[in-house]
Amino acid sequence: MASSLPESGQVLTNVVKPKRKSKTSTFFSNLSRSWSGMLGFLIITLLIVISLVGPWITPFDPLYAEFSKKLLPPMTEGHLLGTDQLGRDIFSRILIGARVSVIIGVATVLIAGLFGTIIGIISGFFRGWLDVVLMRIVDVQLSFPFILLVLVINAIIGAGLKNIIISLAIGGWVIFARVIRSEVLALREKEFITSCVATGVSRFEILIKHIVPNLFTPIIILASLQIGTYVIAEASVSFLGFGVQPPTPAWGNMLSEGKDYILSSWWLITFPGLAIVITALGVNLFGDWLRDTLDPELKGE
Amino acid sequence: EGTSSQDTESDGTTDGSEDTKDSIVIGFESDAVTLIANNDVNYTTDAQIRNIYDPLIERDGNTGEFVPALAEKWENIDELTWRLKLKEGITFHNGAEFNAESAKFSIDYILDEANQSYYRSRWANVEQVEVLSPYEVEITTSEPFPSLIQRIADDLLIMEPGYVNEVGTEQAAKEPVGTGAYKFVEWSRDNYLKLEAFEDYYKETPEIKNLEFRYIPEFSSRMSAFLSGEIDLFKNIPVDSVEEIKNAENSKVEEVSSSRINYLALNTFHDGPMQDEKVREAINYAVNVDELLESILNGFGTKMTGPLSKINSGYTETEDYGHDSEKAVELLKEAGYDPESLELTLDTPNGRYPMDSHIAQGIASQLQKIGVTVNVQVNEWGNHLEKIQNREMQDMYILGWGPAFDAQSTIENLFTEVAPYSSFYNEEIEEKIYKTNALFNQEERLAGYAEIQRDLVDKAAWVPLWQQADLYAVRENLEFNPRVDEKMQGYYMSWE
Amino acid sequence: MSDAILEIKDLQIQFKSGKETVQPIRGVDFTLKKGETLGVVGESGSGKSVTSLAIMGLLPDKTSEIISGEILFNGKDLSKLKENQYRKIRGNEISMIFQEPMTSLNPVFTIGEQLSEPLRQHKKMPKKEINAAIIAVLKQVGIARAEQIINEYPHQLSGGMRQRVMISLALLCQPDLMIADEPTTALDVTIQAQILKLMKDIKKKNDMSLLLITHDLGVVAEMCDRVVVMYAGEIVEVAEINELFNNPLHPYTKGLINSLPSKNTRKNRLYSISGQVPKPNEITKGCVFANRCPVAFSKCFEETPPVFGTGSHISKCWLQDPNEGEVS
Amino acid sequence: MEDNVLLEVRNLKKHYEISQGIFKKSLIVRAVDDISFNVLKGETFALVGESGCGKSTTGKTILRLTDPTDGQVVFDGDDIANLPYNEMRSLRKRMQMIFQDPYASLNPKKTVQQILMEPLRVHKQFDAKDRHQKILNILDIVGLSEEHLERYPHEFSGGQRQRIGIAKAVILQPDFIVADEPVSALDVSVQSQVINLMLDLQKEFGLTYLFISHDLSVIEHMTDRVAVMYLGEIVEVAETEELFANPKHPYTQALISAVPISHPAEERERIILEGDVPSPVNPPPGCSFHTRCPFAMEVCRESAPQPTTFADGHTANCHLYTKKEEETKHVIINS
Amino acid sequence: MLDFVIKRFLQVILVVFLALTVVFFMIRLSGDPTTLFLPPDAPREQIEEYRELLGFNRPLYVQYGDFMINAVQGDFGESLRSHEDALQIVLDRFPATFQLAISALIISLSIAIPLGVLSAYKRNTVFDKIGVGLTVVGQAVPSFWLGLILIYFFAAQFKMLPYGGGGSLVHMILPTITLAAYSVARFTRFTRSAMLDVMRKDYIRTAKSSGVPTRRLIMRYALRNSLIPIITLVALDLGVLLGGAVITEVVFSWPGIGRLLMQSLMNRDFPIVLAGVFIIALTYAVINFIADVLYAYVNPQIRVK
Ligand SMILES: Nc1ncnc2c1ncn2[C@@H]1O[C@H](COP(=O)(O)OP(=O)(O)OP(=O)(O)O)[C@@H](O)[C@H]1O
Ligand SMILES: Nc1ncnc2c1ncn2[C@@H]1O[C@H](COP(=O)(O)OP(=O)(O)OP(=O)(O)O)[C@@H](O)[C@H]1O
Ligand SMILES: [Mg+2]
Ligand SMILES: [Mg+2]
Repeated sequence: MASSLPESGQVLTNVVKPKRKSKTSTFFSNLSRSWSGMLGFLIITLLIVISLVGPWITPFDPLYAEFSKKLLPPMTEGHLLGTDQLGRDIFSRILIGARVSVIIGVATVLIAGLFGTIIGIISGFFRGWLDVVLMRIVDVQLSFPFILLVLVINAIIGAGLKNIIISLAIGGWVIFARVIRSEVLALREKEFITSCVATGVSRFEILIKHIVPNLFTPIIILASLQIGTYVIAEASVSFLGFGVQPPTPAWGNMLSEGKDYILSSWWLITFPGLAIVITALGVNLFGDWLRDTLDPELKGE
Repeated sequence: EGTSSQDTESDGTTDGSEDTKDSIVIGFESDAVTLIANNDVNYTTDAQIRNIYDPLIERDGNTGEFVPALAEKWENIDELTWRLKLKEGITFHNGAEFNAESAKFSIDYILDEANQSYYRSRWANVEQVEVLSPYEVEITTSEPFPSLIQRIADDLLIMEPGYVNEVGTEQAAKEPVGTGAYKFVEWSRDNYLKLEAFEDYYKETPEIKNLEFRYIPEFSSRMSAFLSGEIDLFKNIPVDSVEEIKNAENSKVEEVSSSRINYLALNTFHDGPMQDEKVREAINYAVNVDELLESILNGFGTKMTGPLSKINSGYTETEDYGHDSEKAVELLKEAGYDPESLELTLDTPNGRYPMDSHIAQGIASQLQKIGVTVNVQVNEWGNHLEKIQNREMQDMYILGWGPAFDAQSTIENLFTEVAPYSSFYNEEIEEKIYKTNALFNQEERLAGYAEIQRDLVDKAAWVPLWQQADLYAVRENLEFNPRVDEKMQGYYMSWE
Repeated sequence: MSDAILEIKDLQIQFKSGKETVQPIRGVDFTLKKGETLGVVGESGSGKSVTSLAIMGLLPDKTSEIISGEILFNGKDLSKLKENQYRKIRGNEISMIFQEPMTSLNPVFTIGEQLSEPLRQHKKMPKKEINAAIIAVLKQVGIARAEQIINEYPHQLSGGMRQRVMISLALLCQPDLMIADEPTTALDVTIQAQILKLMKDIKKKNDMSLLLITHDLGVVAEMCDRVVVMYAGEIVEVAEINELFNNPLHPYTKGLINSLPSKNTRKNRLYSISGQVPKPNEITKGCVFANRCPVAFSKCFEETPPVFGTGSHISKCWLQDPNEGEVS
Repeated sequence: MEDNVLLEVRNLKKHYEISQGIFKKSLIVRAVDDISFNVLKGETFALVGESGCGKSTTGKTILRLTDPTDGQVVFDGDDIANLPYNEMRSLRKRMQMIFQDPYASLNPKKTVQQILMEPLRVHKQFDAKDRHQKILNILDIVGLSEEHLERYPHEFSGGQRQRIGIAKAVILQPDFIVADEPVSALDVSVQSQVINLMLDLQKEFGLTYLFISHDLSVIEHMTDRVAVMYLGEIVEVAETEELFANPKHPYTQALISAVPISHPAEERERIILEGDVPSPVNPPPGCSFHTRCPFAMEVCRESAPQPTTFADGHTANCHLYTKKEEETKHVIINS
Repeated sequence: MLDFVIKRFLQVILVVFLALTVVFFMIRLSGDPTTLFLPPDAPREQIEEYRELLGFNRPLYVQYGDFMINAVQGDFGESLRSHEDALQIVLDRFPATFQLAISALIISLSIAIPLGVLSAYKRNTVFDKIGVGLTVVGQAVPSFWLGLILIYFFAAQFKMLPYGGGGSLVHMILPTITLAAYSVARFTRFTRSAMLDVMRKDYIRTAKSSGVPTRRLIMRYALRNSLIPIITLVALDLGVLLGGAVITEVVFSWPGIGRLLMQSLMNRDFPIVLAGVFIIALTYAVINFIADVLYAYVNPQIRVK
């Protein structure tokens, strides 16, 4: 059969033969080219490691109140970052607090991301009245300031780790729904989707096998950029007394508890504040880098 | 006639000259809700408007005893009837005269449902107010109401009926008129309240001519404002900042033992170990109040051993459980609990009382030492209160009570079945409480309350903690004596 | 050579992206004589646009670099000019028309505002005269409603109209040299015919030289006096237009011409060049076309051919080597 | 001739509605407005016209990639336009499409193997082992090989991608393929490779093509019959050689004359049309071409012309031919 | 244009309506505020009586219906604590919040746009890199923390500026800086990337090829194009600023809506919360509406259609 097509072998002479690198190695070689991406990645890795092994590496029990040692300044009696108003080691509490931030960031992004993505997909793929209704809801929610919304919800449903995650997720899903919907809309119009229809692939399979895999990139980018927002929002809400409640050491409530000491014992709010800044910075740097490498088009959202 | 006021009255007074300062700015954590009297049950509102309105009876700033204010004297005619004799020759800021009508009007204001006064809930037993003569009123209650005088002293402020009727309550709530030491000048919501001395004040023209309350919700901002000289006085310094203020130039700290008490409630409404007297005793032994007081409150507070504080009129000395970990463990074991596997919940508000959530964490650490695991749950105040009232609390919680000047209102509201605030209930004790409450003989009453106090300690009804210490940051040269009733009266202040 | 308006000598251009560098222009030489139309043909990626941007000095300044060569315009080496000297030439002595009329006009400025720019920059005319001049040029390119159009925005115009506006923009200062980078590729045939005719007329009237870049041999045949054939960043053949079509020397040129459908019998297989253009980073030693060349021999894979040929027809192919006896 | 017809398009219309918000009436784009033609078994039928005239829409509507507004598309006896969705899916085995943009028409997240496997899987062709063999086979035919199986589309050049697209279209051995500008995104040298491949495949499998293009020289080279579209309508249909030799409609004449010459020595009389194609949102009344037509008459402004048939199925919609006397005059001018 | 306005107006109404509905139900389901207002020793029957008086014992849908009917007439009820008109209380605070948000916006724009343009112009220079670095950090700093730090230094340590509070312009300095910090970072970044985006566009190349000098290219051409997306962002961020004002207002004792809302949430003073939500949603929707109109105005592609 092939014999009737004499050229077929020849065409190959120029085929590009790139060394096929594994995905991880391309990831790292890309990363190593951007110092800011690298920094972000290192911060995130550090954060995750800390949140995993935190309980085993804290020099002191983060919950144990040693009253006689309260408000020690940094670098005294083995307390690297000093102690708080109950004599608890701030360094240990920051280490443990990392876990809360990671849990909140990740859990919120998972819930908000999953829910928002599903809504976005439904809206974008099936269109129709459902789309109109859902997008109106999104519009409505977007017409209310995020932090205020989170605050109101949290005040209403009550404080605590679980509730702050819920309220952040309720506040956050719309962004995902918006972005994913527009991605789906764009994908729907792509020729390769038309090509699938032409092949006879069923709608369900098109959705699952062709649209969803192409959404991973925007989801990951968006998620990485949102985490920073959530971490800061959690801290803000905790600061106002609604979020994660003591004694759970979360950075936001460390700040909230320490804010009365700002004039006398600066270290109480300085270090948890720095922890938040560094985390948000790391996540943002990494997210920016991801966006720039994976999808130069998504800028500005 | 005024002695010193006339000569200072000029245009310059409002600003206050450099040398003879005659104005004062008080930092406050939040605004008054309304400026009308007898409506909002709230310390911040009351503390401020008490400079504008006067009560019939007030408390002595040092002892908390009742002293005459607008009323000259009061007597108990029978169990249901009270008669008050009012002072004469007192005028309101608008020139109107104070008399029995104003007193009746003010009480009726509370009682009139249309006004939606939240005080009415405590005045429900008052049946009617009668003007006997221009300076005499009689109050009739529907059932014996021994704490009426306390209500009159703590709740009731006198308004000018003519003014309120003329401008309406809404306007009166914005521009109040009273007989108080200060006249209203300007109110900017959430910003400041400005008052000026009332020249014709019935006692004496106040020395401080201009009184301003400024609202600063964050402590650190309040502190900055104080350190930078923008405010001269504020209440509730966190104990850890006391030293700093003491050391700051031109500043001092004033302290007073308040009538407000803090305690650790052991919830017998909840199906759990706290229903067992032995466990409650064990907790009493395990909690080291002295340590908490010393290390968390830096000693600011007065330790209590029973249900009432020393300042309470019905106080009797009770035995102190003291701190004894071994005994605590023993008692727990007797009660059938292995301390190591006992897990308790401790609820606390955050920022309502001095170091409250920290105290809770401190108690948790102390119980940890005998092996008991305590999960501290910090609640937003509204939720905390709701949980108590809905009886949804679990094992233990922290709460404060005040003003706790007299035995009846404290004990009745804390240790009966209908009152959830200690969440301790014992049928026999309750019976005693009701019996004692109904007594009119002062001595019998005191004896009754003394017995109840001992019973409550016996049954380990709660873990008494302390009387709160009220701490004030004060300008060095400001004459200011903190009051046991937490009020801040410009009238009693002066610059040295 | 005094009649040359533009002379490019051994131009080599390099791009940096990240740590990698590519060199898409690896030796471009050609001359454009006064008044002539020189065509540059080549497939996508052969470096046509980069060359034209280099002439205009519009290469991205951070990532690109002219690593060698000269661009002589009226004897002056443009590649050494400073930005503000260059500015005086752009739109004035040399002007350029771009491929995409849709994106080459600023969507938030009116046509009039955009067209007044070269006159403002180079002619210091008063406002009124500017307007009159613009309208005159717009009429010249066949826009009847010129007075209205200057107050309209680009999106209100069709593709053909926009390309006319682009042409008038290039004409405003009556440049000596006009560079047109695929001016009709984005247009339909009927519109393409309009625009090509317009350009021919205008060139004649304004006595300009024209550098016409295209990948369409038909357009070249129609418009040009001489042709430069580019392949993978190099010039492989330069010839008079008739000479090129009648007697192409380089196998690539031959291949291009022969693969035109009109050169083949209907319904039969077309002549085709196998393989595809190498990417800049795949080019190694030897002739760039060797791996697709049907007549390549060993030397082609070893050594890069120099320019062969006499006079006006030159090509870069070992087959043209007079010392090489064998011609297949 | 009738039994030879594979596809019959009758009065096909496709109107797009562009919503202008709640308060404005939405715009109707008459992308395809009442067209009819037949495609015979084994032939290559071309659609030619300027950008936006509705060529792609026609192709997509025929394959039911969008639902027609009105009209019928009869494929081998079945009216596709009204077929239930699932039956249409199984019919797709017999009708396939090749797309213009080789970059956009392949899912960037799938390997060549997955891309080619999909049609077989969807239509349950062969068992697992044979499928693999079939894929290798088809790759070989389009000039790729086994080593490419695990690669992603971005690792290929434009020409190679177009080959993959073609492989995907022919792997089910369909009867009919709509090729929407399959070569216009490709370079000249690669374009001829792809055209050759298409010609070879047609011979090999006896394919019928609906070939959409705006490149007249490609159309002249490889198609059997041509329909010329203008503004959503077909203005002329003829056999390819006849059309290029003897165009009837003034638009066709202008179109053909506008093609650049292929040799500098060639001289050609040009008909340069004035202005641009009007918007399909509100096409001009009467003959839609009259706004640009050099021969426009009064009647052209008022009524749409009906098709006039010349010899061998050559038809043109033009008022020039509805009046006999004028016909002769103008044909002479333009031939 | 008119139908655009009408459509947006309907949308505004819908937004506000839904926001109120959602908050209404959430807030009611969160609990009953009666006990908070009463003295702790209030007898039980009394609590019940007040509950009835305040209407909290009625079925939820009746309460909702009542609320909506009144709200439509601009009556959000009386504050549960002060018995004043809730809407009026909120409106009284509005100017303070708006003043803060607007001055923060003006400050951030007047810093961010020049900075972003300069950064884009000097791309990849040290200046640009420092600028980009600072903006990333700026976005990572929680505003309340920044506020506390500012108070620590400027009010407490150096005693240069007041701790906050309403009043003169001096009082606004710290809160404005705090509030503006985040938007400065965001706007700068956005302006920079919008500028870079535009600078890559074909039409900029066209302008360059007509001999337009770089300076003019940036100031006149690229900036105008970049402003279009910036306008949308500014509208969105004014909302963020209004929202962010809550925290800033608390930290700096600023007498605005945010602080009022916070207090009312804590106090469970529902009518004020709802009136506050109403005003914020309305403001936000109106701002977005203005932004849309403005967007349409500067973007000729929309204007003409
Ligand atoms: N800014 C750039 N950075 C890096 N490489 C570039 C840049 N611009 C062009 N190139 C590379 O230079 C080579 C030549 O590009 P050029 O645009 O000149 O081709 P062309 O002949 O104009 O092609 P086309 O017909 O597609 O316009 C291409 O390989 C391209 O990838
Ligand atoms: N999904 C759609 N919605 C609205 N209008 C559309 C849609 N698809 C196409 N159109 C319009 O229908 C008309 C015909 O489009 P079509 O893509 O069929 O043209 P074409 O002849 O294929 O053009 P080209 O040569 O540019 O591909 C155009 O005016 C186009 O704008
Ligand atoms: Mg190009
Ligand atoms: Mg098309």
